[in-house]
Amino acid sequence: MSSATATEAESATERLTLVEGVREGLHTEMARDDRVMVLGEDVGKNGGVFRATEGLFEEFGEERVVDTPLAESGIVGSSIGLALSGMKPVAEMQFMGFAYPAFDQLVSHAARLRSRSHGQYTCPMVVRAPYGGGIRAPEHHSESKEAFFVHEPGLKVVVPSTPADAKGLLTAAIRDPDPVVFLEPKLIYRAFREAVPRGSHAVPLGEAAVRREGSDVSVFTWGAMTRPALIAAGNLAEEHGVDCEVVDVRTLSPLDVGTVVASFEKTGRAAVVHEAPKTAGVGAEIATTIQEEALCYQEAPIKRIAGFDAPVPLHALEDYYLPQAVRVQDGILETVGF
Amino acid sequence: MSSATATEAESATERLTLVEGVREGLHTEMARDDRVMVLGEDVGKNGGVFRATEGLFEEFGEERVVDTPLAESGIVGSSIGLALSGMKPVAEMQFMGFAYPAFDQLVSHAARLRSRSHGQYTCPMVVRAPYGGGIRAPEHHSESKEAFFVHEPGLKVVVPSTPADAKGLLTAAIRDPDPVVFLEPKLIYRAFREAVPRGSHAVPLGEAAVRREGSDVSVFTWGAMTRPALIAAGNLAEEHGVDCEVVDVRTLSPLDVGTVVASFEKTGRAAVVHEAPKTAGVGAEIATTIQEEALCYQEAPIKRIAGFDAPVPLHALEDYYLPQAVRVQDGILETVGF
Amino acid sequence: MSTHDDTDHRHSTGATQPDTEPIRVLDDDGHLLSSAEPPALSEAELLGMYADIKLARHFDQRAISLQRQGRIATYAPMTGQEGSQVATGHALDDEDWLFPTYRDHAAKYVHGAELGSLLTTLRGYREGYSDPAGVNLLPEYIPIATQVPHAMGMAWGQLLQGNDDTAVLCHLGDGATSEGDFHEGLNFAGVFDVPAVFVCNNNQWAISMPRERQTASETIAEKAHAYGIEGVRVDGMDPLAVYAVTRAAIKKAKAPTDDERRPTLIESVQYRYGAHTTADDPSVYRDEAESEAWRDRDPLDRLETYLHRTDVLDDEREATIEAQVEDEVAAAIETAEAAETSPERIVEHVYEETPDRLAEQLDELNALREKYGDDAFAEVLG
Amino acid sequence: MSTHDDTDHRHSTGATQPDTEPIRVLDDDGHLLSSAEPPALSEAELLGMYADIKLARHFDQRAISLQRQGRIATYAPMTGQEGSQVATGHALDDEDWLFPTYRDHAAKYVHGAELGSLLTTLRGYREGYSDPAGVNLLPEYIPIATQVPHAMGMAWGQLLQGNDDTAVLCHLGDGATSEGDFHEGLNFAGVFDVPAVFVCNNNQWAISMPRERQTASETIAEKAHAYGIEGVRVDGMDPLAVYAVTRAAIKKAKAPTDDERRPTLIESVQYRYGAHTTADDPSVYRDEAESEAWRDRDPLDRLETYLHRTDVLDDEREATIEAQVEDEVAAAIETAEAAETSPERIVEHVYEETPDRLAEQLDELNALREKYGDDAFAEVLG
Ligand SMILES: Cc1ncc(C[n+]2csc(CCOP(=O)(O)OP(=O)(O)O)c2C)c(N)n1
Ligand SMILES: Cc1ncc(C[n+]2csc(CCOP(=O)(O)OP(=O)(O)O)c2C)c(N)n1
Ligand SMILES: [Mg+2]
Ligand SMILES: [Mg+2]
Repeated sequence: MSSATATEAESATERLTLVEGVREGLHTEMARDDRVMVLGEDVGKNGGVFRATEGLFEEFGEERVVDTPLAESGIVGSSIGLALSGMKPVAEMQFMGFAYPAFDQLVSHAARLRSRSHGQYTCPMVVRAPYGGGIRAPEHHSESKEAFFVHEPGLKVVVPSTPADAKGLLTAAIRDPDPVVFLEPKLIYRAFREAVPRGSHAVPLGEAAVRREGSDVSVFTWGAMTRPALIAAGNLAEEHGVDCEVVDVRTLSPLDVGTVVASFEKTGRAAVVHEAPKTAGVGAEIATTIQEEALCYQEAPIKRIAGFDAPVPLHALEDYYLPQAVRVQDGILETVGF
Repeated sequence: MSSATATEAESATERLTLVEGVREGLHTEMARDDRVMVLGEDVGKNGGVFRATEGLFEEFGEERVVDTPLAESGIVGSSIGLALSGMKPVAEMQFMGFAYPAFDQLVSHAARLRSRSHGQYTCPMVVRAPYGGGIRAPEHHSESKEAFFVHEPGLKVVVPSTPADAKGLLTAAIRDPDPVVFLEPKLIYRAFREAVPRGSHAVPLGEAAVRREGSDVSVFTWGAMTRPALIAAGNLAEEHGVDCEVVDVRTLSPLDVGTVVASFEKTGRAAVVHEAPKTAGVGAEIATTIQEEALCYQEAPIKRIAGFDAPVPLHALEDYYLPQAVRVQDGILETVGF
Repeated sequence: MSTHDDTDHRHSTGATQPDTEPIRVLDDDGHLLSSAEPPALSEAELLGMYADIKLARHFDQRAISLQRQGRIATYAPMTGQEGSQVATGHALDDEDWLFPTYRDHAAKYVHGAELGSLLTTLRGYREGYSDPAGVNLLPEYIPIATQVPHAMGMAWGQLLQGNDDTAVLCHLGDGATSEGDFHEGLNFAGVFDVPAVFVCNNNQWAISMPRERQTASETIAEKAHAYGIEGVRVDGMDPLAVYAVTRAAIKKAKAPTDDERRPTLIESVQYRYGAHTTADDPSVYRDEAESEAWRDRDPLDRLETYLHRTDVLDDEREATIEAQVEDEVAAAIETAEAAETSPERIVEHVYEETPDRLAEQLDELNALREKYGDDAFAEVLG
Repeated sequence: MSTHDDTDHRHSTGATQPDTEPIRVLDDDGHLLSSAEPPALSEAELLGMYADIKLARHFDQRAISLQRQGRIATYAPMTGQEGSQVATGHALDDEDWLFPTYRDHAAKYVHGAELGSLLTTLRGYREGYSDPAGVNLLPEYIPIATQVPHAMGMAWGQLLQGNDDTAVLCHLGDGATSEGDFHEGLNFAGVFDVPAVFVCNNNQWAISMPRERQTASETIAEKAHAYGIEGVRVDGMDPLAVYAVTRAAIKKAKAPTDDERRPTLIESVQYRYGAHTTADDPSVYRDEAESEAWRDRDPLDRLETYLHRTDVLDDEREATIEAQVEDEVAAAIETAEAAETSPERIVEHVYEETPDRLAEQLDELNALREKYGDDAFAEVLG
């Protein structure tokens, strides 16, 4: 064992990418609770098309890391049955855009098993999916329709934006007594590393994180878009003396209304940044909530900086589709200059 | 022929219920264009579980009014193929809550055939579904998740609230070159009759209708909720001297931003009423659009009067779940009193 | 192109034909078939099955009339099908799990659900879902075929947790076989070889759609081959045959021999005598004469005849059972009509912990109830 | 319970076994099998098929290297499978419709797509979808199995419009057979008896999932029975056999005899030599030695041998074809690399008429491009 490794092993953290954080979250929980199992397409020997489940098959065996037939409704539907039986399934949808065949199982069943049975049965399960654009993937591979799941009561919806949160929120999701849709921003799967606590590490669901404090304008965002938001915030501070507060919403359902509203009450201005189409996206929910709760503080329209109301284009144009730092920056300036 | 019938036959209108308006729309378009066909579960001999397709099987035959196997993805998927082949399919989902198995076909394909093929192919089809609560139906039969479809670019989403609109908007939907999700408020399928033009009658998509002019507050709603909204408006005028403008949005996608914003600029206050869960519903989109376009006119928070963030309860409690006139009224008063 | 026409013929898999004759133990009149032996059931067990079928039939009549009187909501009748339901229920061990549809009232009852609870649910009270502890029974499924992957997953979970003594029985209709979830669930069941028995209650109709137009395959049982599992066809109006076939399938699911696979698809051939639900009028789409032939093979009549002929039943016992059945249903109706609910239920059990926003929505509602009274909520259309 | 164990055995439909041997015309070395006759193809047609397979193989190599150089995005190779693709393409009449997957480059080309367009799309330019008029070809399908109901509907539409001369060919993979849409589409095809041929390119793998774990049924062809349609298994690395079987299926689809049903499910047994896509590394999950046995039955080699032995092909003709193929692919690359696109494309063809809000979104983007320059849009992560 090299000395570097020895040091690392002793330290309380390790430097991981976001996708490694996911993997570590799975690993830690599987080691801790043998009811936790992983299932999906190519999650076993292949370790997942993004390597999120790498090594788990070898370590936990084919009964707990299961390659399934190619059928998303079957995956989510059988996970519901597994959850009923006492297991804690973590199902992977290979890409968020391929979760739609399982939509009925998610909204009609996973979300409602508890309420349908008047609390007799519960459905503790996680449905993970790589999500969002920006990696030059083929058609249908760049969806970010978190709003579909946020609109369904009974589901929780979580999007991590950092390696530590990927591990910590996934841990909390696995331990949660209710079904969680866990969307992983694949654009930043490997974009950077940060120190992630070793061993058990849970970050509570339902709490937004203020990534940058500021006083002039609040930027609400999540997932991969936290990056351009922070870049824009940096530029705006330097170039325009605008002090942005950047709030990583993290849990989209249930929404941390307290943190969102508190930030807005401080700044009186806001932008929401998301990749999904603007119309009827989660940005609308956040803006509406703010005007419901804090209209008296509002000094400018809340700006939505979002994907087009169009399908994500083929990869040659996707950088024009996604909110770029430049769009975020310009949008914030519009808000500030109102 | 009785004299009453003779008179009716001569007049330019006939008094129909909403579901009869739907049926008349189908009938007129099928008679006019033999590419129009109807397919779905129990739409043939049985005439549909709500009788919306009654008599069509007898008149147009089993090739144009087709009972399909029990498979919603198959119905929508084969309709896409039919549309590609030159037919104009009108597919019925027996209830909106049973459209979820077809969700992938709707959002990944119907919505995108035109854009995926760079305009080479189009998908002119209508997917009809009875929707909403209030009729004491069993579990899963009372869904009103229009927001799911509004968030998907490429789809149009239409909800009629009157018999004449049911016929007219359905006619326009059938003639539309793009896929339309046509949601029929079954609570008011037979609630009242009104004069509906005979023969060809199209009401353009994309245009909201002001059902009651008013100057104090705008109420935006659609479908079955137009009734409690109008009742509330009447009561408020009488009892509180509050003059409501009631706007029936009718086409939820694309939204008639012009009419919505113009109404708000006049009143400066608004409520949105819908049955669907409040969070991430279409109410959020309307409220956000208003604050984007007309913040300077805004005198009070836009009030959402909506379903609970919970599944629709079994029928014994559904009247507490749905926005009632009393809730609408109280909500409007809150807005006005802000 | 003459060659491959020949080749086609030789190699096409289109030629194989499954045996389509359903398994029977009793003939149409309730006489033991010479080719069959009755299943090994004690007199008490046979009488129990008989009493349950009697109860199911009586319950069905009462429920239909309660619906007509507006005392319960839409109801899906089961007359003609209750023999099969009761038999599958009796084939289960207590620890087995049952996944029922909206029509499987009798199967649920046999597996431990209380009649009063069933009726409470039909009144629209979620409180009806309160099965006694240890009753392994899901709420009835309305979205067609969606229970199939759940049942598969539940069975898989038993296997993974080493519960060799627990199997899963999943009911579905003939219409359900057209849904993607049927396919995906059965394919998973075959691949993971789970202890699940899928009983397709082929009652010849899916609302107005006759079985022949639901699928072009000759039988439903043969669909099992597409999943590498066993398919069996049974006379669904012969309770003894259904019992035998289901019991064998449950046993095989738990302890297959080396060359057996655990899952089975049972096609139970039966007929829906009545309407699809109380909201349906079958005279619009089917010739009621068709049902006559099926009524001649009525499961209750056949079992009754058999039990009389084998001296398990006599008129006195029959009368006692009849009286018990009526009492039990009457008591259940009383229980259900005494049940109460409250708008608070809307926000309960959505999550383990009710989110603030949802709690606030309830507060808003309660404030309005306080202010305007519950009468103001009576009718949406005012 | 001895009785129904017997009964089970007698009546169970589990006993039927389809013939699983795939149809072949050529042996592994490209010799005509004594039992077979070659399909009635002219020399020109045979040479055309050969040239197309050559082109497909060359295209595949070039596309893989273009991807490595970053000149196109993720690419799904087809080497080993192009014989079957080309053969099914040749089996179509011009008016027939083709529903391809992301791997069916060669089938598309044979049916009329331009190579330059295929590559333009792979560059991420929607402009690549501009097939010449009259080429009845859908854009490739990525969401697995979703094309199956579309193909069914397209075929149904032909029938409803009285187009007796038009059939539909739908490609899908072995993995696709697990999806609900496969089931629903094939069941509809059986019920409505439409002129559709479904070709399952069973290349033994769905990314890392081997065929045996995809489904417990012995063959894919036998799944056809569940839908009351014909299932055929063919050696997918024998282009002549695939041609013969597909051509017969297309003819039957258009003009079935009285006892035939129009739809066919063809299982074309083949092997994916390479990676699933250029983003995949098969050495992680499969033993590359496995492919050797398959490579011994290479479709190009076999056809080449056959054509040489029957004097349809000689070395000179081979060299000419080789040169033509290289020129054609090189020209296509040039065409694709000359293609241009523009951000305006994002909002085009979402609807026939672009909604105001979407038009405004484009205006906003264009204003930003004007203000900050296109370079500012180069990287989302700055
Ligand atoms: C996904 C879905 N689609 C449609 C319906 C409406 N529906 C309720 S019952 C029924 C027919 C079911 O037929 P079958 O499976 O044969 O069961 P049966 O009612 O005959 O017992 C239909 C279409 C539904 N409940 N779920
Ligand atoms: C609905 C859906 N789920 C998952 C995927 C991801 N995916 C792409 S290709 C593939 C495997 C397909 O296997 P098969 O059908 O055998 O076709 P092949 O790639 O072997 O040609 C998967 C899982 C997808 N594209 N669509
Ligand atoms: Mg049925
Ligand atoms: Mg494959």
